[in-house]
Amino acid sequence: MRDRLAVDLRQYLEWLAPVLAMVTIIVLWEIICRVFVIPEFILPSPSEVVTAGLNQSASQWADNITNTLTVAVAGYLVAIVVSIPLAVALGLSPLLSRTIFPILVVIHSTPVVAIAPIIVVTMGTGALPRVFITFLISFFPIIISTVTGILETPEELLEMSRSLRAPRIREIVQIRLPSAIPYIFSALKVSVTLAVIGAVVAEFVASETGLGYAILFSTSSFNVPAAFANLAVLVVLSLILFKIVSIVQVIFFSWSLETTKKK
Amino acid sequence: MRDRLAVDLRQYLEWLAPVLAMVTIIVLWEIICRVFVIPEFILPSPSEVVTAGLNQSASQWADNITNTLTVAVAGYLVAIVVSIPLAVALGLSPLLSRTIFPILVVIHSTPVVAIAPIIVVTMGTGALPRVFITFLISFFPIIISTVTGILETPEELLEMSRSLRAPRIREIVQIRLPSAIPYIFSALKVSVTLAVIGAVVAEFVASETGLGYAILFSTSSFNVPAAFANLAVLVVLSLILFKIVSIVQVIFFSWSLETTKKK
Amino acid sequence: MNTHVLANASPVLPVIHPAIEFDNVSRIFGTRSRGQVTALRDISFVIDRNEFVAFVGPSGCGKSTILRLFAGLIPPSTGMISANGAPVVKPLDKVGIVFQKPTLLPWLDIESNVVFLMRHKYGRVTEQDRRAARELLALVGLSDFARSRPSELSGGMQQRVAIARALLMDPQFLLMDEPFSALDALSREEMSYELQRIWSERPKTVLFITHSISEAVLLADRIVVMTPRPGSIAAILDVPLPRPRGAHSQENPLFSEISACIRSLIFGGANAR
Amino acid sequence: MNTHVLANASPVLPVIHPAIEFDNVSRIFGTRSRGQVTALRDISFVIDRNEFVAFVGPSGCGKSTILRLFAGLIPPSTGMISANGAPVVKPLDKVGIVFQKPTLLPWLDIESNVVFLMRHKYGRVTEQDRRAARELLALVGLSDFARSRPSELSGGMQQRVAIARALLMDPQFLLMDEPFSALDALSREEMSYELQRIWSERPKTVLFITHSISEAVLLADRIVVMTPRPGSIAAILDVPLPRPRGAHSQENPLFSEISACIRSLIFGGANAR
Amino acid sequence: ADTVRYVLDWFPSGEETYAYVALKEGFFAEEGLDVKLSVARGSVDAITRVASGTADFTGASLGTLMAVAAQSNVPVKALMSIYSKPPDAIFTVKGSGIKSIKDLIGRSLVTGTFTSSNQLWPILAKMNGVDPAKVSLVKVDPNTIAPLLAAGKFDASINWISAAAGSGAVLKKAGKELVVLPWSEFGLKGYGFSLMASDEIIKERPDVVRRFVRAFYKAVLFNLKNPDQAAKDLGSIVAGIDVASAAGDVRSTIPLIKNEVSAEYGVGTFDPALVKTTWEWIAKTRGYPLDKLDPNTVINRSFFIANHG
Ligand SMILES: Nc1ncnc2c1ncn2[C@@H]1O[C@H](COP(=O)(O)OP(=O)(O)OP(=O)(O)O)[C@@H](O)[C@H]1O
Ligand SMILES: Nc1ncnc2c1ncn2[C@@H]1O[C@H](COP(=O)(O)OP(=O)(O)OP(=O)(O)O)[C@@H](O)[C@H]1O
Ligand SMILES: [Mg+2]
Ligand SMILES: [Mg+2]
Repeated sequence: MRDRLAVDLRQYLEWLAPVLAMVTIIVLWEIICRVFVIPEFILPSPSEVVTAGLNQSASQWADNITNTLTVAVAGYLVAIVVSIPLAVALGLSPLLSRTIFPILVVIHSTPVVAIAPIIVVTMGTGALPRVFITFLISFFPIIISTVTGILETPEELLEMSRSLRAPRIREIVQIRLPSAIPYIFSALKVSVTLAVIGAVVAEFVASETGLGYAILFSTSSFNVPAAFANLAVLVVLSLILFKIVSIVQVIFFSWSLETTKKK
Repeated sequence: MRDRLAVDLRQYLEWLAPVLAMVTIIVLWEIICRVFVIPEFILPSPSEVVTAGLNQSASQWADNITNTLTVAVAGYLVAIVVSIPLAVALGLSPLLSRTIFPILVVIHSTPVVAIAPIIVVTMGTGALPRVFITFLISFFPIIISTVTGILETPEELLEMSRSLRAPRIREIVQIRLPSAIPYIFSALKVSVTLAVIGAVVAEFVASETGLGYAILFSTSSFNVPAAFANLAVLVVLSLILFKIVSIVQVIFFSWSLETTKKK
Repeated sequence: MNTHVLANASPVLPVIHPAIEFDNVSRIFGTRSRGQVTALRDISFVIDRNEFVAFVGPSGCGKSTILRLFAGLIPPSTGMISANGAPVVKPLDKVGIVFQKPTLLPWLDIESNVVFLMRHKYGRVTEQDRRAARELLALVGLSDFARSRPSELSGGMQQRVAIARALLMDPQFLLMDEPFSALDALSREEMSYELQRIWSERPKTVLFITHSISEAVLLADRIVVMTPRPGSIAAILDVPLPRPRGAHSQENPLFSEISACIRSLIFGGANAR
Repeated sequence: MNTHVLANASPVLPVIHPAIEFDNVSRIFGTRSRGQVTALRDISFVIDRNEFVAFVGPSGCGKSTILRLFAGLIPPSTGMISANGAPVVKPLDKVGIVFQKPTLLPWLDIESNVVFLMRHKYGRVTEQDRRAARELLALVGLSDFARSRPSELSGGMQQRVAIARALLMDPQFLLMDEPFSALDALSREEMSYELQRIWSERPKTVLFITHSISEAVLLADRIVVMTPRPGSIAAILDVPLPRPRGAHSQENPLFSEISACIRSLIFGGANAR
Repeated sequence: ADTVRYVLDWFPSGEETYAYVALKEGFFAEEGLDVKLSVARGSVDAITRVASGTADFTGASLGTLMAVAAQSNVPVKALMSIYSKPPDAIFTVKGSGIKSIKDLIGRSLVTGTFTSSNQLWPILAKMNGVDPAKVSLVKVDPNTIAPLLAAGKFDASINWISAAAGSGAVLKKAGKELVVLPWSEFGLKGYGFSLMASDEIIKERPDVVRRFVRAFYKAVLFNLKNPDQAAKDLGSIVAGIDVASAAGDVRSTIPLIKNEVSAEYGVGTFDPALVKTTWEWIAKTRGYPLDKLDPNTVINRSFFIANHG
């Protein structure tokens, strides 16, 4: 019975702790802003941010959120769809890997701002360039991790596959990818927040809506509380997407978390 | 003998292929620029980029490279030094993990541009804020991957450790971290290019030197070839750092690549 | 030292190729600490179609290496390996292997693990395969565990899954690397009888590695006795015990005679023969 | 059914606690497919200080679970486990375990793997430890492999490393889970003798899981015979064979008598006793 | 020497020569000033840095300062006007047929995403009888505007006059000729680029401020007289400056400084009426009530004395 209570309490605490931490931070932030009279154009207090947020019309919020979310999710999905097969190809051919990897590193380390003109001139100013930019920013971790995971497949499982003369594609789909799942999800978690950043950066380069646009626009018009309001929503979006990725892993790939939970 | 030749040829090809690929891309790029008469302010041809690069004085190159490289490497090292112990703590305490992880996601998905004023105001405009920004941009993959790796440690090894009543710290250092090495290096590779991007972004928001500043400065004065020359050097820097990380893994942690190479 | 001579020496009659042939096979491993290590030196033997051959020998003498060589998983350093007369240059078709470790897939349940080889080799699993898989699970005493994950099974249970998995393939070559090592005396005996039954109902060539001398004598047509450093063949013994064999076979004086002979080969050195 | 009664029932004399005591221990595993599975039910036994006790029983009867329970790696669902009279609530100190799988660290060479438990438990390794490790490696016949990586060793060699590793700890409790399962007859016999020698030179309480009946009879003071579903104790047998034991012990009629008894317990059902 | 920090509101270019001229020509040294330069990313960033104490002086748009001041109590004051006309303009290519704001109806216009001109645009358009909805307006990264115009993807762009030389060069490479339509010719009035200082330095070191203003004023006048030398001065300090193009930029700013307004009030002064007009535009574009700010409170006229140069 007492054990039962302890377990309940523990579970309760597990949910409470993060909420408490967030609340503490926000309260501290408010107090610091008030006590040290920090000007709002440097760091607006949470209450100012909330006020600014309420000042923004619901339709504007809906617009901003929809735009950023759509681009982030689209870019993320493109990144997944492109990266995993590419990673498989790279993992299986050392020659291809040696050839393509430098190019991927080059692409990933090119700041978007530097190539914005080419992107805007060739793709226009619609959703396409933004999805593309999001993709560019978020694909890399997925490739690196998937390649690593594919190469770290236990040799004994690969030997089993080879002994069956199974076609390469089945070795990949049925053995290498499943055993790379922990790697892939670790990357998917990194990439999902990168995708959100990507969507924001894309809005910096070419857009008239979206949370990123609103942040920079508000900053440029010195409305820092409004910028923070949009930033706060952006960050919550990121948290939700991150959580969704974690939940997908728990639901569909729970075995990949087994060592974690076994007692 | 013929086998020997084949092996030599293969090794030769492994080095040649990436070089060849790069050269091909550059030549194609030059041809496209010339045939379609693409204006340099959209996409300068490689020859124009080289000319622009030669126009920049050696001391300026040295300055730009040193500045960006120092900040990127410093931020990267800080990211490693902070992230790995933090990841260990998170990996071992589900409660801490639940509490801290949302905060880390929030930090990682906050676009630097939005908080640049706070950073500049609190840290000034020296190297410190740039190192900090680089750290902010590059720490996340290391944490996520290290946590994953630590939690994916084979249960049997952990059971062995527990049976010895070894102190927690030794379980981590002697068992969990070594078995997380493939995860950690996969993240270190992602992070090193993120660190370069971080240094560049930092220069975008607060700096008067470095390759990132040069790119933005050249673009803003419509000197696109010069921007590309700096971009090219930046990208080469990224490649070199990426390669260094790979080499460190090969030299010091070769066992973590064993499944890959066993025949 | 070999008691058998190559079967295809006669050039006139239509040649019937032996199922498995090792001709002067050596295998060297490159290691980081000790340079080139010769795991097997000059191994030659011939196994006929549908023969049941057991390999016994001390730990590290190269038994598993022979299995992997024949399966085409690793190439020989020198010498020639052939299956049905054709040189083995890539993994063999129609092979079922029980590896020394169970190597189950942790993300599949036990039944799916048993049918996995089918799915992996042929790309699909018929309802018939599933039925056969369930029958095999019953045979190895794991019917209740069809939906369990490998991590929920004991060591011996995992090994039995690996056996069921290989049997489901109904292969032409069945290669088993110490398949019963984690089993208790009872399961071991039961499994031995089942294996004999399956083998007699659907004949196949069996390469059976074991460290139990009595198991080798009970099951095999012939026994290859190996010595280590470098791994080589000390002797190849015929086991002319009548089939079907069972507990009663152990009462046959031949049984103890052969056992003693192997024991003396292993314990007393090969020269004692 | 137990042949032993709790030793600490006498309240007057200074109590000498048994080394190991299981009192009505059950262990239930939660599984995803089959709900609650009772792996062990109502297990009670007592092991005296420096006693050598073997556990035999069919695969899946809960032998490894008993080992993990006693080592404090998993808690019992009900019942009480104590070591030297103190309840086991966390992993025991002074324990050396040979797990059913070798569980070597792939990133260390063999010698480092042998001294690893020392380094891991005490934080440092003395030159003396290293010397002892090399002696143990020689004892298990792996001197030449001190600098090899685990992946370069055969299955049986890996298992021998795991044995050397546990012996180096010179533990008060030595828990061995089928330590010789991957070994050939020769190594097995050699290792048995060495284990006996070590045990008589430096007495310790040994909990020895095996599926070889003869091995159990050869080594143990007492043998716990288990039955599965749910795992429970069928009988606990004394083995009053004189020590030191060796090949000659097998000629003692008691040897075959006890073996037969265990065999009948396992093969013929517990009631036959 | 007294050390002070000046922050440029944009990358060094022909429109940001003053501090460099004052350094190179020794105007700062003459006043016993040791000036440290840094570069902000836009007027708001520059004003924020001065307000937060990261810099002491900046040159930035007066309108931005007013907009900022209307939002929050920002401790920055404008000391001296430099542009007496707004720099906003329409850029188009010769042959586009666009000669006035009216001609933009039905045409496509491209602009920087976050330029303050964007908020002026609808009001200016309406003032010129143009329904802003009838002009397609696309916002992009500012660096892409000139290339887009050159590539013919748009008919016109919103830019600042000071970018004319650079944009002209880009268009020339595409075989096109730049046409500039300053908004000041279509009804937009007000002060632009101005010298500003933090309240703190004004309060703590008024003498230093006075000397700084004097030196800066000399530099502005020098710019007007010797645009080529100003560009050279800039190029001698900042690597990577195309001096010829910078000289063009300097020249294109001259009409913003020297014009009918400065003829009437003098270079550097803030006419209260024009200050009020500047605020009225800002208030209109931001939708603020006119009494949200007394525009003259952001100005401190006590340091600039017209004839001391
Ligand atoms: N990958 C490898 N690298 C280096 N040496 C190897 C490798 N695989 C096997 N060996 C060596 O080859 C020899 C034979 O190994 P093998 O696994 O065939 O033995 P085995 O007869 O199966 O032994 P066991 O009964 O213990 O399983 C051993 O000495 C081993 O060290
Ligand atoms: N983690 C687990 N989750 C669920 N069931 C488990 C778990 N571990 C063990 N079991 C079950 O407990 C029973 C006993 O397992 P245990 O490993 O103790 O058997 P064992 O006697 O060691 O068998 P073997 O000789 O095959 O190693 C088995 O039926 C097994 O399925
Ligand atoms: Mg083997
Ligand atoms: Mg077990």
